[in-house]
Amino acid sequence: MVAPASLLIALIYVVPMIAVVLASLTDYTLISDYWEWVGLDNYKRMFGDAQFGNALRNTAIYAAIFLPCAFVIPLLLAISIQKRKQFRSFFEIVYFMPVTSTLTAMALVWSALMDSRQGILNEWLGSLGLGPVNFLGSPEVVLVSLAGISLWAIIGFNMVLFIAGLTAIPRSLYDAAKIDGADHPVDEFLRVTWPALAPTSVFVAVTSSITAFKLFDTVALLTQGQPDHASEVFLYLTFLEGFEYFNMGYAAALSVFFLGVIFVFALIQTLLADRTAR
Amino acid sequence: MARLTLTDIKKSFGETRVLKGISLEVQDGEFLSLVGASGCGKSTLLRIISGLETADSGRIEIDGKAVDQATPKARNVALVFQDYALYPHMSVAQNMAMPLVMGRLPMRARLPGAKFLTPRHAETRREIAAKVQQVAEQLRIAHLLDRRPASLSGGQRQRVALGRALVRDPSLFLMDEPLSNLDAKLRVEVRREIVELHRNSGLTFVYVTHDQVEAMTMSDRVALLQEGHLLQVGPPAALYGDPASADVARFIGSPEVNLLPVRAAAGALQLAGQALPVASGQAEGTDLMLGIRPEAIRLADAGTAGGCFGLQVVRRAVEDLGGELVVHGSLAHAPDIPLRLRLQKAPDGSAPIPVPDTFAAEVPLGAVLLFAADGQRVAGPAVMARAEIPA
Amino acid sequence: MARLTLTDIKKSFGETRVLKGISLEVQDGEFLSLVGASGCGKSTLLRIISGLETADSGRIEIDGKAVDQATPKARNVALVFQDYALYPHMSVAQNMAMPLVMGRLPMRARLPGAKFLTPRHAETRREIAAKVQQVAEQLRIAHLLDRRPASLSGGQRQRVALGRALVRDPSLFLMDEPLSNLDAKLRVEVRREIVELHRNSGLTFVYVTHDQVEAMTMSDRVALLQEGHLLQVGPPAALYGDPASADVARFIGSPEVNLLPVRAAAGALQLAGQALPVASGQAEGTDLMLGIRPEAIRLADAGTAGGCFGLQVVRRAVEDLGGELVVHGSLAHAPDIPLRLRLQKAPDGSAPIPVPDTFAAEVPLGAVLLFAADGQRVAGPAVMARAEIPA
Amino acid sequence: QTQITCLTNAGHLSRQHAPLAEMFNAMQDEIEVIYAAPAQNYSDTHLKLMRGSATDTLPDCAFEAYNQLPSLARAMAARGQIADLSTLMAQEEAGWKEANYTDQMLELGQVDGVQYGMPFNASVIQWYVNADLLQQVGVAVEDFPTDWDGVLALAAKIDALGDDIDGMSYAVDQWGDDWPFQVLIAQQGGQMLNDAGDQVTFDQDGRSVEAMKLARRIVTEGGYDPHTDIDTQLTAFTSGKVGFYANSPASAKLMQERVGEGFDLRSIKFTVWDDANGTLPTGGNAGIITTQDPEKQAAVWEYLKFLTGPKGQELTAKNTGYLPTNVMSLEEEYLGAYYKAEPYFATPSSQYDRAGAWYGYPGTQSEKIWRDQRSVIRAVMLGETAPEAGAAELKAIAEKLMQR
Amino acid sequence: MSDLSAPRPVAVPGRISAALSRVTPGRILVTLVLLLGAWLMVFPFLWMLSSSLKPTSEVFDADFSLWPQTFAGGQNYYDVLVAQPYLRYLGNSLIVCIGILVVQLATAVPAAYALAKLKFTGSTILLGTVIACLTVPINVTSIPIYLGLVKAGLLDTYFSMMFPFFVSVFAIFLFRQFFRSYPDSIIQAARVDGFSEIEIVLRLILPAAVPAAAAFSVFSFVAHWNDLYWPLIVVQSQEKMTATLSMMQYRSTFDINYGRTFAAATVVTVPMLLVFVFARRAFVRGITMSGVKG
Ligand SMILES: Nc1ncnc2c1ncn2[C@@H]1O[C@H](COP(=O)(O)OP(=O)(O)OP(=O)(O)O)[C@@H](O)[C@H]1O
Ligand SMILES: Nc1ncnc2c1ncn2[C@@H]1O[C@H](COP(=O)(O)OP(=O)(O)OP(=O)(O)O)[C@@H](O)[C@H]1O
Ligand SMILES: [Mg+2]
Ligand SMILES: [Mg+2]
Repeated sequence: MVAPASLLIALIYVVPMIAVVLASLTDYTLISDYWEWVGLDNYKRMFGDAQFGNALRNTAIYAAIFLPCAFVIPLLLAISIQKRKQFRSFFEIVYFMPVTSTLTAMALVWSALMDSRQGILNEWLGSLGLGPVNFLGSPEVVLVSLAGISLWAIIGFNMVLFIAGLTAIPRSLYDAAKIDGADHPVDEFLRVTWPALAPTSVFVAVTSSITAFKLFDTVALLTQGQPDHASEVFLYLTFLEGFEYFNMGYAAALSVFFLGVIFVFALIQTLLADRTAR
Repeated sequence: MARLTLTDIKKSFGETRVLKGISLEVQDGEFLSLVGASGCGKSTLLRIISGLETADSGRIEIDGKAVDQATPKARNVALVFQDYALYPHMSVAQNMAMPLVMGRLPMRARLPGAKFLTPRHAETRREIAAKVQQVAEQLRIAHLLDRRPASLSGGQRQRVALGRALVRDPSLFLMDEPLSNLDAKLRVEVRREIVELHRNSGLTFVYVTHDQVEAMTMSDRVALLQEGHLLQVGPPAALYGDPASADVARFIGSPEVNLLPVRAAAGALQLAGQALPVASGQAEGTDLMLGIRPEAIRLADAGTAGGCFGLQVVRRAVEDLGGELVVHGSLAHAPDIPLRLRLQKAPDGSAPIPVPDTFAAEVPLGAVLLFAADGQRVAGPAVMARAEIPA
Repeated sequence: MARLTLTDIKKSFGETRVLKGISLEVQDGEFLSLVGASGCGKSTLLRIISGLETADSGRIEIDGKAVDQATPKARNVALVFQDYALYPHMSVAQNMAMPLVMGRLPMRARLPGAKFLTPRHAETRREIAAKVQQVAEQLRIAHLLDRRPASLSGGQRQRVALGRALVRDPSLFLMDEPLSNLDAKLRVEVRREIVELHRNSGLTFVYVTHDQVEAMTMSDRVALLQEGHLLQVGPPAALYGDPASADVARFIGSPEVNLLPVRAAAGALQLAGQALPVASGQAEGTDLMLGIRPEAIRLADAGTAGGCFGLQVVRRAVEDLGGELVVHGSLAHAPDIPLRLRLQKAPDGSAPIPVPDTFAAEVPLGAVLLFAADGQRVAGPAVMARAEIPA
Repeated sequence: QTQITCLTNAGHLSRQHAPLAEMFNAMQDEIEVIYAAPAQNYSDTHLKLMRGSATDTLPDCAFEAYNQLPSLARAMAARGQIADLSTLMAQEEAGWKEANYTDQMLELGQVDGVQYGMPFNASVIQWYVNADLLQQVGVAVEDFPTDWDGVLALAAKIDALGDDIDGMSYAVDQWGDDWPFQVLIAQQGGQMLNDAGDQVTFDQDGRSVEAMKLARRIVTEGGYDPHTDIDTQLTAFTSGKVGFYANSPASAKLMQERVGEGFDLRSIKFTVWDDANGTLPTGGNAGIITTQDPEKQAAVWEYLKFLTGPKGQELTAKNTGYLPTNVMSLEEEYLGAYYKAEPYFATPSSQYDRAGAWYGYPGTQSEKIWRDQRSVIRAVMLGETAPEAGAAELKAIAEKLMQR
Repeated sequence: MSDLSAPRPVAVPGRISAALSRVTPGRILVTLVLLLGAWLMVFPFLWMLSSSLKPTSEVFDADFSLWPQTFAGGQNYYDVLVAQPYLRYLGNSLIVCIGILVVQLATAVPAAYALAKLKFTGSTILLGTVIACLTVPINVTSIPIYLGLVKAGLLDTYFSMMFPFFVSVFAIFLFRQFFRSYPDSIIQAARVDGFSEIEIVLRLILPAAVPAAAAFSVFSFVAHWNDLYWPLIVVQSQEKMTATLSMMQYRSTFDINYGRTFAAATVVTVPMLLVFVFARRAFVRGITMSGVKG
């Protein structure tokens, strides 16, 4: 039953990853057919590279902004929408819409909306007496802005997953909770919803953190790492090294290191959550 | 302490009209059993009383206060669910402690991790744990307290569900077949626990059961539900001995009452050609039903005794229940009219089974019930002859 | 058609040793009831037989072929689950049809939408539908065929679970408390359906129940499971009348058997100072238990009859079961020794209740059972006096 | 009929390519030009070609940016995948080359002295001017200052017009490549590298220090705000909030469209410090032949000749605003009349002589050098780093990474 | 008339007061917040739609208006829909997305079931691998996969456009999580009823996971519909261009036709919205888990 999937995983992930790991031990460039083994040089070089530290920090900051929101907002949305009789489908459609959007086009839209001078977002903030916010031009704000765009695009999906998880909770548990006196929303949530939602939560948490660490498209389309490396996240750095500077070996080493870190992170998350959910 | 008053409760699920107007008053401290055929709406009624379901129309009052709009919590009822509804992610102890935790600890102390932050409530927590332990011991599940429901047997789960109700101090106990998955021995024990709880607490109980013995022995009154109506509400003995209709007679008592088709004649009843010396008081020619409990029929070894009438019976099958026998037979002169007899074995265990396939039986005149063709009870001599049963 | 042989089946869940070596042979076409206290491992045993669980050790053979490694499908057993396990998204009809669909239609025809693509199987489909309809009518759920399980009452769900097994044509029927949620009347009817199915099909049944009446009336043999061992396997009457141990006697029969602590004396037994004229054949001074079934005790209105011994009883409580009474009392001269009596009411419904609080009762000598202090049955006069019961 | 597939740096349905290919296909029927699926931008094209080169899955012809041409051409030449165009040129009739191309222009397509590319698009930076704002401070477009001091003073005046008005925009610190930085060196008459191309020379005669000082003055005097992202600056200009704005003439058409009726949009020659020796780096791309099949090579050559011929360049210039690479196209019958009628589009032709080289560093790390240098320039513009220190850092970065 | 309205006088006030009692300040606040969020969600779409109807000069006007002053929608949409073989691109996108989705579901569902409900040797390793692969972005493996496809001579084929996505570890992980809470008891009943394991998945578990499966399907469909990264690598010829890739045709570094780009983006997005709106019913069609006790 797992054979087809395992075979494809091997072909699509494992073999290429092995190739990447091997490449990380070379100085391959794609430009020249000549290459040689360099051992762990690429890895050593990493720790002397200021951009490496910068990208790590940016990624961590971005994840710290993105992750909680990507989890909590959809959860709250799912809970408040799921119970609703009126407008339920309206809200579901509207919040899911961004998932269907084409990022290539949306990047143009967002760059227009986030225009720090003529942009509509600032116009709105202005009418509230706030702002203006320098969305994409300020090193302090740019990661928040990027997180906002990613959230916009992912909230609907996580929300639908949570709704699916909520639907699967047996009604009888809520009945029992009501009889037991747990009819305060907080109690209901903590005692029934949250534990019963555990598998979904694990999924959302794990995939959202991986998504956070894998941020690439918005940066490539919108800021290219600007201003001044402030939005240069890890995967973008890898892309620059590999496909702009053609330091394939070094890029491979960066990837291997980084994937290792995320993997450990994700695995711990999953196993811990699995254990507590049992 | 609560008096429960239901007035004209109606409930439909889509097309299915389940409850068609139930009015019922349960006195403070009373133990009322609710019985009825499978699917007749017993669970639905309990759910309406507890506030989990809203009736389509009608009023529910607890202690004279209308609670139709009140939440289950406000009604403060304990409910044992027929399908248990245990929290799968909690241990047995946590499952049982839930109502107490919710009732006794303030919100702050209920938050996760609050255990360590609110030492003031340690005392309450200890009390809760002690109470859970005590009830678990009563129900013989103390050794399971750390388990999750998934690893319990059917009967164990049912006891956890019951325990979750018993730890509480509600105004009203609602129990939906709480003993159905227990073995006979355990059932007797737990039954006794419940009766004792009822006696000691003085609380009001509404108890759904399909076990005749439970209904008869535990309750102050029994309410029989059928096709959305309450057929009869009264003390167990009255339902058994003085049923208001053939339906009631048929439902209460096992094996089922014998209902023989008879026709009123002058001072007698015609049973498939045989004249029985029972005065029905009905117009001649009226079709009636003669109800005879299986245990009211005895073997007539030496001719029919006085005050009795005789029947010739063909034996078809015999069930041995250990202490007694159930004989399935039919009338000798009308083989399509079945007859059930319950015969006590001799104390030494020897069976009083008549050796011939056809044998004579007799029925005391005072033991018969008379019903009209539509099932309504007909006041007849049978009623007159009944004695009150001391309890 | 299948003979089932279990050899030394053992099963533990973690620390809990549930089955400690079960060996059992069920004959082809036999109806075996499995009884035992809640949580004793009945369901586990059924699950092992069906192949859903693997035993830690031991062999299972069906018709002499070892099936330990076979899948449930290969074993071709029908299993009624104690917790129903209905398919929540399928209608009742689909739930019931599933085993047939799986068994009779080839893979191609089972694919969604295949209905219209494989007209060749229309005939089979019709047969399946007819079979489902027929079983549903037997179980009185024909009007529910289009419903989903969520909208069924507890008893209705149980009948669907039962129906799903009954539509099949398996080699072995395994039923786990299939009637526990049904009302008495329906239960009698469905019981009869099952017995008839057993008789007509000639198949082998293993039937878990905690209902004494079911176990006694339906089965060819009863197996009593306790603490991981089979205590006794035999015909129902034998378990009742000829129990191998005090545990068996205690478990079978309701109300429970009276077990009085006695000591062997010369040609008699000492019961709390009173000498009973029962020859135990045991060494003098041996502690024994005297088992008396509640229905073996009768009121001694006019002095103790011959072949009986008398007891003075204090009445404590009376339960009215309609046709009979259960009197809870204790020995007059030893108030800490309880005594249960089951008294048949007079056929006219009047209760034979002794008016004084203390009354005389008698027990036929032939009706007593004798057990050693460790619970083992002691061959004594009581056994000698037993008569075989014709069925 | 020969079919050739071309890969462009821009969408083939853009104004740059679509009309030309259509015309070429229509005017003869030996050759059919089709375009490959598009790449995203210059660097994506470069990447695609590199990948294609490594795996031998190249198209028949391609268009590659001047600054990236060296690394691509060297890699492909080593694998024998790129054609030397001089042999094909030699087969043309005598005088053809001279009639069409200046040496200066042809040099843009040469790497290590070999003619690998035919310059197709060329652009030198120019000012886009909001004549309305200029008028508000009393300056006519014709009087636009020709020296940096004047330019900065003018910017300061415009900047003072209002809070939401900026004087100028010259986003040297945000550009994706070092084209505008090279402008700052070249307009002083400097060279980025020595003639051998293996030594940094942009710091000679203090040019890089001057460049950094100028960059800082653009902020302090010109009112330019490095905190504003580049898209915001463009929009600010096209909505009339910026006095003048530096960009490629390739955007001329787009600018016009974006401004619409908003204000009086003009274009002006870029300010050059050293009027005599100052040059401006030429952006744009060259067509290269990436097939080895002689028949296809010939077909591509035909197409390239057409593209870089007078008609092709006339269309290109008119459609986009690019500087024509073909001298003949400046003649009256092609663009001459048009330029007189449309001064807004004529600015490139007035800078024809300034078109200088756009250097790429030796080795493979040009982009990386730029990304690091950009941070330094930003720090200088923000005043965080002194121009002198900044200039030194620029050199250090370049020298460090050039080696590899 | 009076017959019809007879029962109402009783029912209506009850319902109204019941409805009114549900309107609390908290609920109003929640609704307002939801509406505000909804506005933020749709606004970029409105902006895009509105821009697709505008000439370039209007797109970036500071005073944004939903309806264009000069209507250029006709030209923009004509260029996208008629002036190029848009249907062909649409078809390519459909082929690729459906192909990917079908294979993904076919491989992920059984694997997820096995991971969630079966004990088999290597299950922990497989789960670990799945999670590990989850962390691998296509950017990292693109070169080796590309080289493999070149070796196999499959560049510029539908297969090459789909291949890297044939197995979705995301889907495996998602379905595993959803399958885990399915009651074991029902699965066992199915085994006794003679279901094969694959039928258990198809007939029992998948219906229960329909909301999640539908969400994933839309997600996968949308992701590959909108994917630009991989098509840019493997698509060589115009015949194989996807709808999203076709948006790149009229863009260059210094020149971009905004109206047309947004019109194209709108046209590319609309099918996705339709897919979603139709799949939405499945999102919410959960089933009540009421087949088992306890
Ligand atoms: N998965 C499990 N993990 C641990 N213990 C289990 C598990 N399943 C069952 N048990 C234990 O095994 C024992 C036997 O369970 P089983 O379900 O067979 O009992 P049973 O005889 O069917 O009881 P009942 O009549 O209450 O249904 C019980 O004590 C139960 O707690
Ligand atoms: N959600 C529902 N939708 C439709 N019909 C329902 C629903 N819930 C219950 N019913 C029907 O209502 C009737 C009463 O159900 P209820 O559960 O109250 O029966 P019950 O008396 O408790 O039966 P049992 O003794 O079998 O548990 C049944 O016929 C059942 O099929
Ligand atoms: Mg019920
Ligand atoms: Mg069990």
